[in-house]
Amino acid sequence: MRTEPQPGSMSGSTNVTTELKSPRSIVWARRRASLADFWRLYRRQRAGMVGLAILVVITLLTVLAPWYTDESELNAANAPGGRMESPSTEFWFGTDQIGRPILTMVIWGARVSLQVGLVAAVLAVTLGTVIGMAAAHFGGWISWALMRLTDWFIVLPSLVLAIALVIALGPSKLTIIIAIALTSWAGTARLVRAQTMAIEGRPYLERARALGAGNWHQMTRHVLPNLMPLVLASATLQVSSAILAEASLSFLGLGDPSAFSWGGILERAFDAGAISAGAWWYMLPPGLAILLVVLAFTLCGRAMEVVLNPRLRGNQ
Amino acid sequence: MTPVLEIDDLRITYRGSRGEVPAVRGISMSLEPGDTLGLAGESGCGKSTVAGAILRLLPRETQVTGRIVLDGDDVLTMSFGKLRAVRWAGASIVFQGAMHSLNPVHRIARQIAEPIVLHEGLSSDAAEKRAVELMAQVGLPAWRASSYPHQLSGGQRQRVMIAMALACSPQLIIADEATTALDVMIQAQVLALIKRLVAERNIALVMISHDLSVLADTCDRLAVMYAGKLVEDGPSHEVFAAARHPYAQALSAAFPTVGDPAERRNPHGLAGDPPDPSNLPTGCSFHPRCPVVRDDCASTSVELRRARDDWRAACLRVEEVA
Amino acid sequence: MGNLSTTPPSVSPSGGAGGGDDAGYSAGTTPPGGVHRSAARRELWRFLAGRVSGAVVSMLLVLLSAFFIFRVIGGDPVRAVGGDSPMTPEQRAEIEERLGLNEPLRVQFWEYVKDVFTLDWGQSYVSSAQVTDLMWDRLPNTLLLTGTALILAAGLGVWIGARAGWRQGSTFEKTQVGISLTLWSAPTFWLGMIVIIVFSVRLDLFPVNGMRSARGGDQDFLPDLLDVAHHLVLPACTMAAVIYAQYVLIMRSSILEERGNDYLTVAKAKGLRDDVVRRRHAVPNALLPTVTLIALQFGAIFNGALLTETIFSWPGLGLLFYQAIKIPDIPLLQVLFIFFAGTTILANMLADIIYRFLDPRVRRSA
Amino acid sequence: MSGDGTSAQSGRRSEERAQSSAEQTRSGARPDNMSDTRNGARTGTMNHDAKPLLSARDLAVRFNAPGGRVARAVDGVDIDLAPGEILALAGESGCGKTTLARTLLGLERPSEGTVAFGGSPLRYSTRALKAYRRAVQLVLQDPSGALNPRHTVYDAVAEGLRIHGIHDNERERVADALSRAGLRPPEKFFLTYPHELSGGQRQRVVIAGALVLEPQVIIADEPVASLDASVRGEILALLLRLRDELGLAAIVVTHDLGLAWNIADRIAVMYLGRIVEEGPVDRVLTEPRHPYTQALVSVLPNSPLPEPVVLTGEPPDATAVPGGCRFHPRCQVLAGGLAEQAGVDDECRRSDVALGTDHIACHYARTMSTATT
Amino acid sequence: AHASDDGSTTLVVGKVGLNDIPHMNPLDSGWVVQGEFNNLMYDPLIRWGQEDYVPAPGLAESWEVSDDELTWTYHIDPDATWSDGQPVTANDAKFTFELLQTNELFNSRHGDLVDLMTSIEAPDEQTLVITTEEPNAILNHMNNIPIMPEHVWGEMENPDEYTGEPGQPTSGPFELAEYSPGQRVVLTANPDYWDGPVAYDELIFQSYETTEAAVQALQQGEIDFLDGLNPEQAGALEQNEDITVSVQPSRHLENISFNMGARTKDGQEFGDGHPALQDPAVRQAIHHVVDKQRLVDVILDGNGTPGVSWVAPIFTEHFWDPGEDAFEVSADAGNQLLDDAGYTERTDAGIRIDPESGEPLSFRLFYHSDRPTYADIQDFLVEWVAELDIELEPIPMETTPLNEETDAGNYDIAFGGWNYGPDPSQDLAYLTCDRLPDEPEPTDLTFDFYCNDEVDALWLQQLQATDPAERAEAVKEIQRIVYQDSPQIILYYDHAIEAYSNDWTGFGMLPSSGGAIAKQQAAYGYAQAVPADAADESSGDDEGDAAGDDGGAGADGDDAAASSDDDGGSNTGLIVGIVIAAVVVIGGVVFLMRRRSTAEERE
Ligand SMILES: Nc1ncnc2c1ncn2[C@@H]1O[C@H](COP(=O)(O)OP(=O)(O)OP(=O)(O)O)[C@@H](O)[C@H]1O
Ligand SMILES: Nc1ncnc2c1ncn2[C@@H]1O[C@H](COP(=O)(O)OP(=O)(O)OP(=O)(O)O)[C@@H](O)[C@H]1O
Ligand SMILES: [Mg+2]
Ligand SMILES: [Mg+2]
Repeated sequence: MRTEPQPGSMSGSTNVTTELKSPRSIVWARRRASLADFWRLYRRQRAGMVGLAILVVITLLTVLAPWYTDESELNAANAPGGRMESPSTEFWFGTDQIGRPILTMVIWGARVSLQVGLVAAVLAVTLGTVIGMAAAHFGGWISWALMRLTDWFIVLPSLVLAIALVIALGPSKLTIIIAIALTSWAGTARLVRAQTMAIEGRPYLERARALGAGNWHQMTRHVLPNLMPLVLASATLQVSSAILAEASLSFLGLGDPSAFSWGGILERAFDAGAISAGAWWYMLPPGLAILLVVLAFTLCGRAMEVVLNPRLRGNQ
Repeated sequence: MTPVLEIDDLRITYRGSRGEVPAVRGISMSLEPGDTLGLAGESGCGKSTVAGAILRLLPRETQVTGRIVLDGDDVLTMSFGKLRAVRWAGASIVFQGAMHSLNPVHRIARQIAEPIVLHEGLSSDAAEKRAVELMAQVGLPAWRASSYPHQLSGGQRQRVMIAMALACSPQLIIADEATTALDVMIQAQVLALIKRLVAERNIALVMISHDLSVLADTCDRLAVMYAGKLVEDGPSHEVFAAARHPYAQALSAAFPTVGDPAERRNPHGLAGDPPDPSNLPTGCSFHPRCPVVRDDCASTSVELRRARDDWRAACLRVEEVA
Repeated sequence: MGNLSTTPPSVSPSGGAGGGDDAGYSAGTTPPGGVHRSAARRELWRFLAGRVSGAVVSMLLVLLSAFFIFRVIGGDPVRAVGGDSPMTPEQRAEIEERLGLNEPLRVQFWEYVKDVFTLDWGQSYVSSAQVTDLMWDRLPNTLLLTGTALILAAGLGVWIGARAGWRQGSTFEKTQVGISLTLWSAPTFWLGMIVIIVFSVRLDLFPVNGMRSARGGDQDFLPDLLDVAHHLVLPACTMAAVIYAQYVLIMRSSILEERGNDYLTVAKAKGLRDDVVRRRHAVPNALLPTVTLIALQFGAIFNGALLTETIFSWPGLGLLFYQAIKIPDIPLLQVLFIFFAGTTILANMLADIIYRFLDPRVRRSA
Repeated sequence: MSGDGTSAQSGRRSEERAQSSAEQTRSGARPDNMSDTRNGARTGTMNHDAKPLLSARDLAVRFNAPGGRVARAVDGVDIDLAPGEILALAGESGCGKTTLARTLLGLERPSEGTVAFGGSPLRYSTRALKAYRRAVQLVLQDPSGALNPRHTVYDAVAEGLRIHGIHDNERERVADALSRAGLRPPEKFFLTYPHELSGGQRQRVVIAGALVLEPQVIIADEPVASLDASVRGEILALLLRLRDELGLAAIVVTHDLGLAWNIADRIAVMYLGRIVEEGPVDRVLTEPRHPYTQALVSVLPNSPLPEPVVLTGEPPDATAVPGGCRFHPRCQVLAGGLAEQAGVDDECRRSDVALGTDHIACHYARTMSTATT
Repeated sequence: AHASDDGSTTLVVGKVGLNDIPHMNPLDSGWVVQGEFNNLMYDPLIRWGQEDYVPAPGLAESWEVSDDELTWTYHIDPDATWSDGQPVTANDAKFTFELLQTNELFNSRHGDLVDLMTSIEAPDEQTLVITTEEPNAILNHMNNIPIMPEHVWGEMENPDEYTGEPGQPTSGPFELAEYSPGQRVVLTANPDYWDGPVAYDELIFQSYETTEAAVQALQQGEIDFLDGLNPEQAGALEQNEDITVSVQPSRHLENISFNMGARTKDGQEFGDGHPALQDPAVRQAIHHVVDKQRLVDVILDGNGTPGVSWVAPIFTEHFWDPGEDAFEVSADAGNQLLDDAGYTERTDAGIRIDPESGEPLSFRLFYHSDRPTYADIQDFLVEWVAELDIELEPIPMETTPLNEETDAGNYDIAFGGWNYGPDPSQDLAYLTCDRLPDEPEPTDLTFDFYCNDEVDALWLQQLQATDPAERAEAVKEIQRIVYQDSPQIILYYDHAIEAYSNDWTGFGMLPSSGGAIAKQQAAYGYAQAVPADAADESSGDDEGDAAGDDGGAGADGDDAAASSDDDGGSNTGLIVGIVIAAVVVIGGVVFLMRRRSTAEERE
C-alpha cells in the first residue's frame, strides 16, 4: 500500500508561502493542510462518509446517554415495564423478561461494546505495530522468531484461543479486552512488517543512513510517520473485529455479566427464550446495533485505505 | 499508396479524479507501409496516449475526438467486433515494460500463440508451432517456448514481445518505449532486431521514446511532442542535428555525442519545469521555458508550420531559425 | 462468526489480508533457466525444508501452549467427572488421582510430552472414551458442514468477487460489496438465530438444529442422506454467508490489484473479448494469491464452525470443543486445539508449497 | 546463460555515420544560456599525483544470493579519487556499480579490502561512520524516493544537520545549501513538500541536503537516470559548478557514457564486479582499449568508433563469474580470433586479469601495448 | 404418537445437559440425568411412593424392622425378573450391596447407606436380612439404590469400568439400546417387564445444547417432551395447541447464604467472612427485607412459591409452613432489629457499623456469572438491603472459582441453588456440626459452616426415628430453627415447567398431587406415558401399576390432533429448497447465456 500523498492530487496546496515562519509553525501548517487534504479525499468516499455519519451519531447517542435515558431502569428492581412487552410508544423496542426497556439496554450496551472494541483494537494494533516493526527492522533470529510467533497467532483459530484465555482469566471487561487483543494483533504485525520493509527499502531511508542517522532516528522520523496512516486504517478495521469478537464471547456466556454489552443482551435474549417467545424486539436491536457499528467502522477503515492507496480508488 | 495509419486532429482528454486532463491536443500524422516514425518528447507529453488511442485501449470514459484511420477504417467509430478484429491483426503494440506486459503465469509460446488462435483460427498446437517459428526469427531458441516470463532476461522478454507483435503479420507496429528499460548492449541488440524485421516485412513502425538519439538512429522520420502537441516533425537526422523548434533543440542537446569536444564538460539542459497538462500556459505552451521567447509567444497559439517540404515545426520563429 | 480477528475485510490483499510478502513475487533478475537447474533444485529443497521446519516449530509451539492454556483454565474437572451431587474430600482425592491432577505440574507436563509423542492422547474426563475416538467420531460431521460451506462460499465468493473487481464502480460491484460487508459485519451467531427464526420457526422449512431427525432411527442410505441434507441447509448457509463475504472481498481486491497490470492491456490489445481477458488472464493470476489468503483464513473457518455448530447443535468438532470447554475436559480440549491448530498450520504449509509449484512467478528471495 | 548465439548481429550501420560531422556543428545553434559557469578555459583537474582523498584497495563485496549461491558483486577493485575530481563509474546493469558506491560510503561492509578516506582506513564503529558521513555524501538516483514525502524541503535539508547535532544557524545553513543547489530564493521552497516539485527540483533538494553538511566528496548513483531528458543537463551542470566553486570531488555512477563525457574527468569501466579500464574520459571514450569498453562505445549513436560491436548474450551474472578473464565468454576480440593471433587466447580463457598500472585489465590489450612500445 | 414404518411407537425426550454425563454406569452416577436413566432400567428394592414420597414396594414387596430397630428384613417380589428372564433374587441385592461396600469407586457414592450394614444375608431367594449397629431411618427407603444382576455383574472383572452396554439385562421397564455420548440415549421397552410393560416401544433422549433449541424441536414435532423451560418458553408453547405445558412444584430452590464464620470442628477459624454476619440479628434483618413473593412474581413470572427452608413443599410429610412465624416483609422491622442489636453508628456514607469489629456493614455478594437470573435478583437484593443501611457489593464469578471461594470460607454472601432430595437426613446433614472440616481446608460438605447443637440433636433424632411421624416432627423443628436463625435465606421454590406433545398423555408426576415429570427419583414420569391414540382406544382397559394414570398429567380431553404432518412439513422444506436451488441454477445459466451473447459487443 502506498501511503505517500499523491503528486498532483494535492494540487490544492501548491501555492507556496514566501512568508517566513518558524519551522515548527511550518510543520503545523503543513500538518493541517495534509489533514485537510485527507479530509477532502475522504469526503469523496460516499460509503466512508456514511460510516462516519453512523459513528458520529452512535457516539453522540452513547456519550449523551445519561442525559436522555435513565440508567436505573436497567436495575431489575426499578424496571419500569411489564414482562416481555412488545414495542409500544412507551417502550420503543419493548421490554425484557424483567421489564427493562430494550432501548435503554441497547443504548447503554453501546458503551461497553464500543469501549471493549476500541481499547482492544488500540492494544492489538499497538502490539502488532511494535512487533511488526521490530521483526522488519532487526532481522536475524529475532525477526525469525517474531515472525514465527506472528504466523502462529494468525494461523490459530482465534476464537478458540480467546475463549480459553477468557475462561482462564475469568470473565470481565478487562480480560475480554486482553483476550481479544492477544488474539488479534498478529494481522497488524504482519501488515506492519511488510510495510516497514517496504519503507526501509525506500531510498530516503538509504539517504538518512548515508547522512549518518541511527536506528532511532530512522524509526521515529521516517518509518513510524509513514506507517501511521496504515496503522490507523488497520486499527479502524480492527475495531470492528474486536466488537464482533466481544459479541461472540459474550454470547457464549463469557461476557462481563454485570454489564449490558450487545452480545450480552443477545445472550440474555437467547437464555430468556426470546426465539420461542417470538420476541423479535429483544434480538433485532442489539444484533442490528452490532451490525451497524461494525459496518460503520469497516466502511470508515476501507475508505481510509482507499484514500491512502489510490490504486483502489478506481475511476470515479 | 494508401497510408496504413492516418491520424487527423486527434484530441484526447482524460477524465479522472483530477478533473479533465487534455493529454493530446490536436495531432495529425500519416504513415505509409514501410515508414518508420519516431515519436519523442518528455514524460507526460502524451506519447503513450496516442499509442493507446490507435487501438482504442484508453479508459472508457476518456474523450477522444478526431479521426484515426487504420487501414481504411476509423478506429474511433468502428463496432467493437470489428475493432477486435483490427487489434493485433491490423496493428500491434510492443509495450514498455516487458516484465509487466507478459502474463507471468502463462508459458510464452502460449502467449505468442494466443492472438494467432484468435485471429487466424488456428488450433492452439498449430499456433504454438508458429509461435516457435516467430521466436526463432527474433533469435530465441525453440526450447524457450515452454519457459515462463520470469525465466527470461529483460532483453529476451522484449524479444518475446516483438515476436508476439509480429504474430498476426500486422501492417503497423507501435513500439512504446520498447528499449528504455534495457541495458545499453541489449538495447542495441533489440534495436537492430526491430530495424531488420521492419525492413524485411515492409511494416510501418511508430517508435516511441524519450531518447532522441535512439530514434534518430532507428527511424526515418522524427516527431517531437510537447504538452500534447507535435512541435516538430521531419527527417530524423536533420531534426536531431538541427531542430527548428527550441524544445526539440534542447531535447537533442540533452543527448551528447561522445567524442564531440563541444559537449565535453558542457552539459546542456532546459530550465524550468515540464508543463502540467491540466493547467497549460497560454499561447505557445512552451513559452515559459523557451530560451528564444518573443512577446507574442504568450498570446499566439502556434500550430505546425511548414519549414520545408518534409519538415514542419510549431514555432513562431520557424522561418527565422531556418 | 468467522470474524474474530480474521483480518478485517481489507481491500488490499498485499497488506490487508496478510501474506503480503509471502504471496508477492519479485521481479528481480533471475537466472535464465537451464544452467542453474541444480541450483534451482537446491533452492527448492531449501524452500521446502524452510516451510516444513517452520510448520514443525509452529506445531511444537502449539503442543506446548495446548498444555499450559488448558491447564490454567479455571474449571473444575473433578466436579465435571463427579456429577452434581456434593463430594467428600476422599471422593475428590480419588477422582483427582484418577485424572492425574494431583501430580505436580512438572510431572504432568512430562507425562503430557511423553503421551504426545507416543500418540497417547488420553481419555476424556467425561466419557472415558479415548479423546481421539471422540474426535474422529465428530470429524466427518465437521468436514461435511465446513466443506459444504467452504465450497459454497469459495465457489460463489470467488466468482462474484472476480466480477465485482473487474467491473469496479458498477452497480453490480457496489451491491455485491455492500452485501458482503453487511454479511461480514453481522455476528455469525446472530445470523444463525435470525435464520432459525425465519426459516425454521416461522416458515417451518428446515429443522431447527441437529444433524439427523431425533426419531429417525436407523434409516436407509437415501432417506438418511436426505435427512442430513435437510438439516445441513441452514447451518451451511449461515457459515457460508460469512466466509463468502470474505472471499468476495478478497477476490475483488486481488482482481483490483491485478487490473492495473500491463499484460491485461496487452491481452485486450490482442483483440480478446473482455470476459476472456478476465477469465484467462485476470482471474487465474488473482486466484493464486487468493488461495493463499484462503488457506490463511483456515483458522477463521474453525471460528465460524465453532459458533455455527453451537447455534445449530451440529454434532461436529466445534460443538465438541464448546461442550468440552464448559466442563472443562482438558484432554479433549488439548486434542481438539492441537487438531485445529495443526490442520491450519498444515493447510498453510501445503498452500505455500502448492502455491510455489503452481505459480511460476514465485521466486523466493532470501 | 542463454546459449542463443543467433542473437542479433547488428546489421550494417547505414550511411548515417557519414553525417556525424555535420551534427557536430549543431552546438552553434544551441542556446547557450548556462555557459556562464563553465568557461571552456578550465581543463581537467584530474591529478594523479595528488594524494587521493578517497581510495579503495582490493575491495570485494559478496552477497548471499538465493539458493546458497554467492554473488560477487564487487570483486577486487582498486580505486582512487583525488580532491576536486569527478570520476565516472560506468558499466552494464548488475556489474556492481551501486554496490561499490555504497561500500565507499560505508553503507556496505566490504568482505575484503579497505576503504580509506584522507589516507586513514575507514572504521565501522557507529561513531566513526557518523563522522565519515559528514565528509562523504550520497545522491541517489530517484529523487522522488529519496525524499520522505512527509517532510518539507526544509526538514529534508536540515535532517543532516539535526542528525549531526548542528543546531546553530540551521536556517541560514539550509537556505545557503538550497541556493547553492540552484533553488532560489530558498525561502520559497522551505514549506514545500517534495511532491509539489518537479523532478529536477527534487534532485536539487537532495543535493542541497548533501551540501548542507559541507562534504568533501559526493557519491552520486545515477543522479539523472530518472529525470526527464530536458532537465538532465541542468543537474549535471550543477555538479560541475559545485566542483568549481567548492572543490567538491564526486563519483558519478552511470551507465550512460554520454553523461561521463559531459562532466567526468576520469572514467572507470566496470565489468562483473571489476574495473576493466580506467583513465581520463577523453582518452577512454575516444580510444577505448579494453574490448568491453570498445563494445560499449561502439554501440553509442554517433559513436566515435567506426564499427558497432553488439555483444551477444545477456548481462553477466555476479553469482557465476566465469573463470579466466571474466569477459572472455563475450569477448569479441577472442571470438574474432584476434586474441589467438596475439597468442593470448589461452591466457584469456585461463587466467584472471586485474587492473594493472596500465589501467586496463585485458591480456590482449596488454600484449598489444607491450608489443607497440 | 409417532408410529414409524414398522408400527412401533417412540417417545422422544429432549435433554439439555446430556453431554454432561460421562457414562451409563448405574452404580457410579453423580448426575441427575444419570439417575433418570438408572430408574428407567434398574428397579430399587424400595421406590419413592408416587402419591406422597412415602416409601413404596419396588423389587421388595414388603419389609420390616425388628423391635430393636437394628435388623431389617426385605421380601423380594417373586414376580420380579430380569429382562433376560432370570428371576430377581435376594442374592442379587446382597451382591449389589456387597459390591458397593467393597468397590472403592462405588463406595464413595453409596457409602452412607452400605457402610451402615454390618451384615447382609440372603437366607433364601426371596429374603434379604440386613443388620446395623445403630437404628437408621435410611433403611426404610434404601435411598433408591439400583440392584444389579449378579449373574452378569458377578462375571465382570472391573464393574467400575462399565460404561453402559446395549442389551444388558435390566429389572426396570427399559433396556439400553444405544448410547452415543453427548448425542443420544435410546432405551427400548422391556416387553416382559415384571411390573407391567410400558405403553410404547422406544424411549429416546435426544441431546440439545440449549433449551431454546429443544423448544424449537418440540414445536416442530421433533421431540415429544421437554423439561427445564423458562416462563417465556412456557408462554410461547402454551400458544401451540398441539402442546401441553405442565407447571408443577419441584424440589428445586434458590437461596442466598451467609458466611457463618468458617471454622474447623475444634473452632479454628479461617476464611475472610464478615464477622457481623455471625450475628443472627443482621441475618434476620436482611431476611425481613427480602420480598420473596416479589421475586417469584418478577423473576419467575409467578411460577414458584416463596421460600422457607430446605425442604421443598412437595414433600408434604416433611415441609414446615411458617404461617404466623414468617418474617414480615418490612424494612422497619429489620431496622428495629439492627438498632436493638446495637448497630446504630453509621459511616459518613450512612452505612451501619458493626460495633464489635468496627467494620461497616458492607458485604460482598458473590453470584454466578453464567446465571442471568442471579444478576437480576442481585439488583433487588442490593436495593432492599440498602433500606437497612447495609451495603451489598455484587461480584460476578465463574462457577468454579465461586465454589472454590465459598468452600474456603472466603465470602460474605453467596448465591446457591439446591435440589432437595426426598431423604431429609442426607440434605439436612449439611447443617450439622459434624460437617465442619477437621482441618482449616475448603469443604463443600457444609451449608456455610452452620453449627447448632439443637439442630444436631434433632437431626440425630430424625435419623434414628423409624416411625415416620416422629421423624417428620424432628424434621420440621429443624426447619423452624434454621428459618429463624437464617444462615441462609431460601428465596423461592421454582416450579418445574415442562411441556409435551399432545400425541402423548399420562406422564407420571411425582408426587402425583402435583410434581415434576422429569428428573424424578423414580421411573413414573416417562414410564407412565401413553400415546394419545392408544390412550383413547384403551381408556376403559385395565392399566398396569406402572402405567396407572393416577398421576397422569395428560389432559384426557386433548385430542391428538397433531398427526405426523410435520414430516410433511420438513419434506416441503426440502422440496422448496430444491426448487429454490434449481431456480438459482437455471437463473444463473440464463444470465450467463445472455451475457455471452452481449459480450461480443461489450468493451
Ligand atoms: N488514465 C489516465 N487518467 C488521467 N490522466 C492520465 C491517464 N493516463 C495518462 N494521463 C495523463 O496524460 C498525460 C499523458 O500521459 P502519457 O502516458 O501519454 O505520457 P507519455 O508521453 O507516454 O509519458 P512517459 O514518457 O512518461 O511514458 C500525462 O499528464 C498523464 O498524467
Ligand atoms: N543485497 C544484495 N543481496 C544479494 N545480491 C545483491 C545485493 N545487492 C546487489 N546484489 C547483486 O550484486 C550485483 C551487483 O549489483 P549492483 O546493484 O551493485 O549493480 P549495478 O551495477 O548498480 O546495477 P544497475 O545498473 O542495475 O544499478 C548484482 O548481481 C546484484 O544482483
Ligand atoms: Mg508512456
Ligand atoms: Mg545501480
